[in-house]
Amino acid sequence: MPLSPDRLPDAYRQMLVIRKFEEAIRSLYQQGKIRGSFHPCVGQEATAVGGCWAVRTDDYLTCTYRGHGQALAKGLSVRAAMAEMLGKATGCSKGKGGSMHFTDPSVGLLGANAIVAGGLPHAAGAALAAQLEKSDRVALAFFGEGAVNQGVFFETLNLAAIWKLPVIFICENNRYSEMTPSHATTATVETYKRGGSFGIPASIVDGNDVEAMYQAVEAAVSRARDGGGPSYLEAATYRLWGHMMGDPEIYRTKEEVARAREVEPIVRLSRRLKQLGHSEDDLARLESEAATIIADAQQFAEDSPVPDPADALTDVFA
Amino acid sequence: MPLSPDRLPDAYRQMLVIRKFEEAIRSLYQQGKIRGSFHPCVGQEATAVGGCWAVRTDDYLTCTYRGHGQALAKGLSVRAAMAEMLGKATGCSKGKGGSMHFTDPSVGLLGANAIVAGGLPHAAGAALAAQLEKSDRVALAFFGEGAVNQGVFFETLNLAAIWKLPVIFICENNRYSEMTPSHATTATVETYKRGGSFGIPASIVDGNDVEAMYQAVEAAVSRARDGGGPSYLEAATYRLWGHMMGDPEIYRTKEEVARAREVEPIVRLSRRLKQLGHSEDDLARLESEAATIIADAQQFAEDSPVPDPADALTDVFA
Amino acid sequence: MTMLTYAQALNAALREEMQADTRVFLMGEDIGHHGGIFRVTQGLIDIFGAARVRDTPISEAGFVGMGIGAALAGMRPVVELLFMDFALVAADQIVNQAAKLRYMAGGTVSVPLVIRAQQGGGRGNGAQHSQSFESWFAQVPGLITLAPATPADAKGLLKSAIRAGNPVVFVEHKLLYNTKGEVPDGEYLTPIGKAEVKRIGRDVTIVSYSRTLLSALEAAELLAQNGIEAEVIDLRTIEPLDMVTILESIKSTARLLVVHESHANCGLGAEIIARVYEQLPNALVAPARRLGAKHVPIPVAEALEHSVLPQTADIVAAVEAMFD
Amino acid sequence: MTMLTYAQALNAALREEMQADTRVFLMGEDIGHHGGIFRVTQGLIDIFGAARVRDTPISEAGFVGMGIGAALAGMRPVVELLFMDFALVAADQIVNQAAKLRYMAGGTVSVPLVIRAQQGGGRGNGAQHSQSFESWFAQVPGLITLAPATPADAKGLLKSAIRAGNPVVFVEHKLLYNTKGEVPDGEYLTPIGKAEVKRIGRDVTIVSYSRTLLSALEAAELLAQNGIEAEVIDLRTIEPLDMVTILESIKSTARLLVVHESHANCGLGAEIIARVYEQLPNALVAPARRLGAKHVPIPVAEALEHSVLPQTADIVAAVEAMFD
Ligand SMILES: Cc1ncc(C[n+]2csc(CCOP(=O)(O)OP(=O)(O)O)c2C)c(N)n1
Ligand SMILES: Cc1ncc(C[n+]2csc(CCOP(=O)(O)OP(=O)(O)O)c2C)c(N)n1
Ligand SMILES: [Mg+2]
Ligand SMILES: [Mg+2]
Repeated sequence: MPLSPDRLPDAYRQMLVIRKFEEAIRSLYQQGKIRGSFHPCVGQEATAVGGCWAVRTDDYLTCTYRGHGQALAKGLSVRAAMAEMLGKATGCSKGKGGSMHFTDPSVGLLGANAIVAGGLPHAAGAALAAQLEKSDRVALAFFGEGAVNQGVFFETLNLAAIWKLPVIFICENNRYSEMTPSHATTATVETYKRGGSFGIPASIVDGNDVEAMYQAVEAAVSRARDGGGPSYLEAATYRLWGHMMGDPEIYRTKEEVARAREVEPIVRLSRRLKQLGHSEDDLARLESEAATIIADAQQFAEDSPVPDPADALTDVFA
Repeated sequence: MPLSPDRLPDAYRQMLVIRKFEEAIRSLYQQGKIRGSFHPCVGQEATAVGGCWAVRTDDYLTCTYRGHGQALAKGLSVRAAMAEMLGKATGCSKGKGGSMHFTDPSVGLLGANAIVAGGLPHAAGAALAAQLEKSDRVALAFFGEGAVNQGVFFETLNLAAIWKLPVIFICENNRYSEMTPSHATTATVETYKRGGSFGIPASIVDGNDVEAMYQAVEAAVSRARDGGGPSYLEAATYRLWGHMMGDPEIYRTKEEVARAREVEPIVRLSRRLKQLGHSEDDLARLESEAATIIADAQQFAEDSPVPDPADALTDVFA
Repeated sequence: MTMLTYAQALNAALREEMQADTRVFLMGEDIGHHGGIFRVTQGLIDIFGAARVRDTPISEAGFVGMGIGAALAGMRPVVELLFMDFALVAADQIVNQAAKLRYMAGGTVSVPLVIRAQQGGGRGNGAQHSQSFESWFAQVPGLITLAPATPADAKGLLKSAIRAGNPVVFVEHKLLYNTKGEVPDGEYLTPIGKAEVKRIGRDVTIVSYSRTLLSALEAAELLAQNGIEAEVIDLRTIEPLDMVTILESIKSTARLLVVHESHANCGLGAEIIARVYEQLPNALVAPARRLGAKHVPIPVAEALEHSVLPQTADIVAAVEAMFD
Repeated sequence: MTMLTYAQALNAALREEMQADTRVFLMGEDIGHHGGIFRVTQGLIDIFGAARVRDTPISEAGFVGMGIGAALAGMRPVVELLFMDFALVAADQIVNQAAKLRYMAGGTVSVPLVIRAQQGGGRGNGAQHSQSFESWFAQVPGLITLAPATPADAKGLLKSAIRAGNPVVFVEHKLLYNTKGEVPDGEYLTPIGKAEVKRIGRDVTIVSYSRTLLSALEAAELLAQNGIEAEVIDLRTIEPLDMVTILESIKSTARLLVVHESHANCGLGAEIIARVYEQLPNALVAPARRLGAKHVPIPVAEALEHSVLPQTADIVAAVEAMFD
């Protein structure tokens, strides 16, 4: 089932919220207000929105340190996310998890993970729980193409395949693993073929096209809900910014990045919306709505208190 | 290049040495003279001899706890192996390693491993050493079909593929992983397809036919020596005894085992030798030669001293 | 009360908890149709079916990780590693994931996962099948580590572990499975974090757990023949550590020996000794001692393995040295 | 002597050893063209080429295992883990394989492999990127563990590690890379197993290493202002432990504090304290103390992380408490 055209303006706003969230973080980072890691997902907003909008709030999601987009698209509060980035007590993890570990079980977000491929078995395990409970929930596991060389990736695919688990493996292939082009480290650059080698329905999709992304994930999700087992989707996309703050980006040319900007998801969707008859004003309004959401979240985060040092000792055990 | 027919009698004797080695261990075990683990390779002698005879003494080998056959076929002293089983100071590991860790670098045996798939990267690493030193050495990595679900198996295949390493991955598919039939735990029972998914030349061979085994490994080895990179061979075979001593074998029928005995490698080779005109007496002579080798080794082992407890503290560091 | 082996007691605990709570299910190698290499899960697949007693591939990282995911989703998985040594291929999932996910989420999720495995030496299984990891897990915040020595505690602690609502590493010992003991029938819980005085004595406190507890009790009888009355404490829980029981005991005995099979270096014995000197600096009349495996991998040959692992005679000697 | 950063000193050690011995080669993520996330391998690919400076996939178990295999075959590999936390995905290869293969082979093979990684907190990298594992590796027989605190020892110990002929875990600290210091030019080896007295003092012995050594030295200056003269020992080698230097020092100071960033529980501090009471039971006039990370995962927010990791002020307070 395709993403109905009348939801496209909302998708556009959601993608802009993600983009502006990362832009706000970058400037806060540059102001020294954020410590630790920050792995921006700028350029990958369509995989997040297309993928996460194709499931319900009570479906499960695991993602990576680059998963701000997926977390927000799944429903994580922008305020709680922004506060977490600033290490505030009001953050989604009370300042304990930071940029790489956004979590909110109330929207099915079981956790972003800072270990490459570390979250894949968690998604498969949540899918197993759904299967055992005979619910129709599914789980999405987002990961980068560098994860396809990590052992637990394969172990999880095999387990999901033999147990026909309702889990969708979504590989965001943004062409680079940190500063190394993935073709240099991966025997089969078309990572979806690895999914296929376990007998899992596997295909590649244009990850910069939010509608294509939605449709592909939606198809996999309904197959999973009907007991059809796991699917593997490789979403072709591109990381417009560096791997992290301070990445000199010596591994790619400015031209390559410039070309990528012409086909990046937000530009693409704005063109599409105009084709559908939405005016410049409509788009500008959506953009300012997104800006307002981010400004509000930033205000909330900056006004929030830092955690009490004593709280460092809580939340270890239930 | 095929195994020349005039070496077949030697191959027959070698396979009988392996068979009788395991039989001797079993009775010593039953007499309580052996403690710890014992994973017999009875029924898998052709993979060992066909595989290990296709390489040179200075080529590398890693195998598993079920690797007595490969170790002996590669040239490990039968006396040292038997003494190791009895925990004697004259054992190949001075009694420190036992049944699961036969090692002898003088014949290229870098070590048997008790961690499933644990030895695969060692073989690939030795192959990398050969590549860096520009020698024409190759490495063989033997493992069971259960290992194809362990993460490091995949990681090693990918690394060997991208670096075109002279390593031959030999999967002995004996149909069972401990007490579980492998098809129940493995999405793709034809494990060689997993090798193929990394772009590694991969095929399946009759692991109970020593000539077929030799020829397949020899072809992979010469490709590797010529810089053609890794190969993956799945050797179809069968474990005639239990996984270990005391295995109740409830997971298979007596009929299944009986059928397997009709096509087991030693029976097969004896038929072949007769076709080639060798007499019953010839075969009997080869068998008694094998028996003598084992009897001598057992005598040596039984007569050897147990290690001095103080030696427990040596051999940790070079 | 019923006389059960340690393995049967574990089996009873699993059966009772699976009956009481449909969220409890099992994953591991050969635990289903075969009933487990050590018979701990014997018969459970017949009662609860293959969906709740799941034979896995040889993918420890994968199925431990899936246990975490299922726990995050509200289930109560119990995963079995055939040998504790294999925790190393799943170490990321145990240490980086199970132990930390709740904390990194600010307490918004929990990981009610039990990881069972047998460990230790004494059978000549070699360096990759004989290790003891409880002192490693004790270093990891976010893990509860349990190590019962008796059939009764095997049952009582496993039931408590399954209900703990947190990640638990449940340490069994390969040499204990066939040991017999009286086990309370039905609902019986051993409290987590509570040590037990197994033998009362006035002269020296011997702290141990798991397999070496039996050696400690043996040693205590031998020492008694020489007029030394040892108090023997079974720690049962490795982390959180019950220092109260230990300190109470040494207040009267003034001597302390800790015995375990994990290597001495940075082991639990060192930790207990450090805490004792921090918390009761002047309680001891003789220097505290600990016995652990010597600092070499575990060898196979009997004479070698015997000399590397702490033996009853070593315990006797260490205690007697405190009275010279 | 040249003024170098810790990262530059490591780079010099690698360059010199690769020049001197063609068997030395490097594997790791982004170490080649990018020169390493922390610039330690910068420029080496230009000198030695991509065959000896190898960018790897994200397959730590695989390439650590291949380092073992290459070492078994006579090479001298140096593998880099981006963060020590990732040792957990390679734990089997490090603990079950590298540490044990020689022993299990009765000494017939050796594993001259160096595993480098930076560890520790202080940058808000979170619980999966801030751990300190030296106290874990100290539990593992067969591993040599080194943890230099200064640029000079970074160079001298790394050169010694590469020549050690045995498996070495080489512990760097993310906060040390940019610290500067005088480094002897050319051939300069810091001996393995030898601690160094960094500051002489009569009143208390502070034992530390890696990043916390700097806090210990800072604390010593502050304590001096209150008339407490601390002797500060830089362990440099975690295992084998140089007890001689420690015992010598406490013979004169009669007070001991051990400081490290790994968690206190079953940590190196506990080990040192246990050995001190075993080997010099009556040397101390105040109870020995140790400071390590609190028993929780490492949080991100500054106030939280600060309170979990041992700080200079904590060291000062702990020492002053010994004089009450
Ligand atoms: C097991 C492990 N190894 C290494 C790292 C360090 N690391 C963090 S991100 C990254 C690159 C991952 O690339 P990819 O999977 O393509 O995801 P992307 O960053 O492109 O989204 C690496 C190597 C890690 N976090 N975990
Ligand atoms: C990492 C790991 N997990 C589990 C085991 C326990 N184990 C020993 S042998 C074995 C079965 C292996 O089956 P397969 O690979 O087919 O080899 P086979 O025994 O049939 O030769 C298992 C699970 C182990 N040794 N290592
Ligand atoms: Mg990528
Ligand atoms: Mg098998």
